[in-house]
Amino acid sequence: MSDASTFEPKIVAYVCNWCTYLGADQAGTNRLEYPSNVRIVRLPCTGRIDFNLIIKALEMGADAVLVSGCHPGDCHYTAGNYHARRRWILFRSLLETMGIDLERIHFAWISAAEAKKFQQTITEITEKTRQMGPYEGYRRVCEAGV
Amino acid sequence: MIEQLRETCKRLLEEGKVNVVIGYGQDSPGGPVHPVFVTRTDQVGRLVWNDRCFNNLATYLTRRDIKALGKPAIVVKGCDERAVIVLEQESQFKREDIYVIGMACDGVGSPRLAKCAACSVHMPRFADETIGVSNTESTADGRFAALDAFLQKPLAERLEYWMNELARCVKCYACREVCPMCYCNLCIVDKNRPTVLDTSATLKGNFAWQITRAFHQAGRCVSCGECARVCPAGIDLSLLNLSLARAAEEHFAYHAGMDKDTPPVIGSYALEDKENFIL
Amino acid sequence: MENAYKPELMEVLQVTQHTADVKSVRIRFRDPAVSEKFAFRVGQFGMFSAFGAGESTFNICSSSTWKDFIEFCFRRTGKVTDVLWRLDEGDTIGFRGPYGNSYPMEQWEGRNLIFIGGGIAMPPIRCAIWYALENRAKYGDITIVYGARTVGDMVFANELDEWEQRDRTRVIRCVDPGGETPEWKYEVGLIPHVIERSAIPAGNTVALVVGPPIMIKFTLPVLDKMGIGKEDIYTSLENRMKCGIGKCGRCNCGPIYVCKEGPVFSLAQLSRLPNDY
Amino acid sequence: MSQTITLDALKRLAGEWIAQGKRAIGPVRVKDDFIQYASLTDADALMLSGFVHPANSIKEFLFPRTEPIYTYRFKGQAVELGDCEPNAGEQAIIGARPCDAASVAILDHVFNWDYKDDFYNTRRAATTIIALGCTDFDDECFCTSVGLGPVAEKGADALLIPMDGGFEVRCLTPKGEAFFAGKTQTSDKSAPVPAGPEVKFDVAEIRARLADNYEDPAWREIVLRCLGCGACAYVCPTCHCFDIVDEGTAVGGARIKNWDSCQFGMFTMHASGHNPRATQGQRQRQRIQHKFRIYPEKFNEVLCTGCGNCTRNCPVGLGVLNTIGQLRAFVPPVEG
Repeated sequence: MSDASTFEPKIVAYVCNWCTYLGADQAGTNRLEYPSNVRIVRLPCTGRIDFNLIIKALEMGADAVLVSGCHPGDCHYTAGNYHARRRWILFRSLLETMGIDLERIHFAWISAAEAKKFQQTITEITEKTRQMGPYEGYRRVCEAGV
Repeated sequence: MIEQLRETCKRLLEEGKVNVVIGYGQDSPGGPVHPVFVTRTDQVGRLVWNDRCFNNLATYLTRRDIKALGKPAIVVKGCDERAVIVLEQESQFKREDIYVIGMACDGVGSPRLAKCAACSVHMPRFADETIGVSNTESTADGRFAALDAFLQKPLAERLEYWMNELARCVKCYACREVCPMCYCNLCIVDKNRPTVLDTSATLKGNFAWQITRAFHQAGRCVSCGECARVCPAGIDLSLLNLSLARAAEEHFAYHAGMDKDTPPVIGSYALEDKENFIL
Repeated sequence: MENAYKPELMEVLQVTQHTADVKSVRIRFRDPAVSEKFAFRVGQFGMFSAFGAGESTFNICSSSTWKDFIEFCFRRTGKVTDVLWRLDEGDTIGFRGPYGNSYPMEQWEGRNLIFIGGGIAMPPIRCAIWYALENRAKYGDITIVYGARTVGDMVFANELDEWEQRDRTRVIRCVDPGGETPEWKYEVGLIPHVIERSAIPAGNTVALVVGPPIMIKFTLPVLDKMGIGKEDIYTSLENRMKCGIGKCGRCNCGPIYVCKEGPVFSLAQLSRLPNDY
Repeated sequence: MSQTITLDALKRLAGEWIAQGKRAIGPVRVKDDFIQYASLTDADALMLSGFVHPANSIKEFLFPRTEPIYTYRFKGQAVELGDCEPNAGEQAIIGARPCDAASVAILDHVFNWDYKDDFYNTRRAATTIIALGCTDFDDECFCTSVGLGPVAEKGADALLIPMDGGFEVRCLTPKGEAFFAGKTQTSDKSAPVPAGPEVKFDVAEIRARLADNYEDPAWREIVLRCLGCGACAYVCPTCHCFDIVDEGTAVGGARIKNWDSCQFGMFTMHASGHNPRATQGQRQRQRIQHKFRIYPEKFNEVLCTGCGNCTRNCPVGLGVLNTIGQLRAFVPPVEG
């Protein structure tokens, strides 16, 4: 077991194109450093971020997943984030019943102007996941033979 | 009640109000009960009603081969009727295109199934015609008992439980085919551009499949329990559906198939939806 | 352990685009030893692998006399053909075969041949046409009837010109009504009608008809009227296949497995099968 | 004179087998009232009485539901293929019902005609099947209708027939003798031959009806309730159809052989969208045709051992037994 300090967690962030992605971009232009552990995947809207993508990220070895988009009311498509919020509320109860670690699935509203919040969120998630170590649970699911 | 059911169906067929009656039949007394399709008046004798009428017949309302038989009358229990309501809400048919025969139901299975012990719809509410009276008083409070017991287990133990249970899943899709809510022409698991879910029945593929199946029923599953009953691997799938049903009730006061007019939970939203986990 | 499902690795030599969604690809065995031993008969098919996407069944549409490559042709319709569509020279794909029976070219010797193909069905008859032309003396008159929806949908159109030059070989091309272009100087009409009005001599003749079920359905009566018997009309079936070696049950049609006892059947054989194909 | 063994001796034998690092498989109580053939970690879990037929079949251990057949890795324009040998460690299936043991003798044909499927053959060679004779049966059993019975020996390496104090042991093949070498006692008592279910239909009559009546109008009517799931095929000891798919990432992956069923609509769907078997009636016809006419014509074996699992697991009460029952009882509706 790699000890917590040298373990580099793999974080997958599904972000909406209009807000959080621009927030991340702004963090870059403002030279705000954030851990490179995060792999950013851009999607049109949180309404398009399918729950299967979260499962696919875990399948491919992610230790934590972030799903982030526009604050309620800011959605470029008016209601994408409202629909997404409902889905996340319901999906978390399913994940909880399945025994999938909710501490590794994060949801956030980060607007295009909140570069600072993006940096903080990624840094916090990376640190927290580093403490928790690799997500052995789902890895065992994926490597179990028949 | 059986005589009354047969009389009703005979009349419906004779008057040409329906072309087929989707009901329950039994090949031999005491034998297993299974769905039957009565299209002629001389066949109504095949219709039965007893506490072994498990199938949720609403699943046939969206089947191409059955729709080809013409306007159906469908025999429903209270839980099946909730499925008819959800299908109507999801505009799978117009209500006047089907004739609903509601059966008063005191619960099926001996001993009674868990879902029946906690049933709140012993008397159908939206049927065109209701047969029989049930005086079993509706107690809906115990329906999440099994789920609460399961959720006592710590996180790692829950994952372990599902790893053992889903290791037996062979991906026969009986859970999908019996479910009235699973009526997609081409299921996501049958699509390959892209292949979202592994088709192999490895543990990884089974986790992805069962999570997808359960979540596609979020706010739609009426807890008829058929998926768990027919699973040849004996997996208690209803736990997954119950956890989503409870979340829909607790967060959005939404009960699938209980009221035609409240908009479906996933299809709608409210500005003031409450949550405590979004950063 | 011998793995009957494992393909040979092939190198892509050349990719030719015929229409907006049809390409043919020439491939060669990466392992020269296998290339040496490899032989097939026209009419046989193979399973072509686009690794990461899957395998698809295509006829080997090159002639069995061409030794240094084999060719297959496909329409872009699904996951595997999407990957095959993006092939370049030098890429690697898999091939296993040859599978299935083949055209009885020996049995057809001394007979007049009529090849009838519709749209994407050109590849399964092209291999037989080239084989017959390369053994020209063994066969009587050759008539090739090839039809497509539009001029742009013609597959191996350049080879039709070549075949036209060959002796005792007649090429009839047609496009569906409305599919012709101003400079189109050949037939316009559906294949069955074109055959009817082309007065093709039918004595001592064998016909190979490959195409969509609708085309075959209307062409057979015409051939019947011309006096060509059911045991002299052949076709190649297009069943869904996965293993290609008679195990996976997919191409089972009545008592036969199309991948083993087919894909080539005479009409007489087909009439004894249920129409489960 | 007959060979016998006590229950404890048999369990000790199973325990030694496991201790030698070999796989032992047998009926196990997986959950409260749910019994399946499963790998045994300790011999006590082995159940040899108190059930009619487990919910699955032993097919799983010779022809797994999913198995990689080779791997591929992308190296620029080149591809590297890797082999996937089945982990064919020696395994013993102890307590297989005769209707499951018979399945191997039936499947040997399709996996070995013309091309050899060595994934199946490798596991088959490494497997010893110890059949367990039936003492009772339920309404779904119909082994006697397909030429088998409660103490059928087909496909088994040895047969245990329950008797008071243990089992009579009949070693049928060298593998059986090797398994029981020196572990049985000779005794003059022999186990009573249990009665099987009465014959419910005649396979010759069914085969004739299927052969000359392909467009039988019955199929449209009797299987209307079939929902097109794969339960009947996947619990069946002899259903062997499979799919081949690729699963992997951009770096590489594996080509995988998975169970498949003729009851799924995609099974025969052509790339053009044409589907020769578009309705469920045609698909159910194919299942019964393949089992009772096509496979017998091709391999002279009925592709069914009468275990009744398809009927027990069918969500709508069909399965071979009920489908054939309705086919025979079907009276075409008189028009008008």
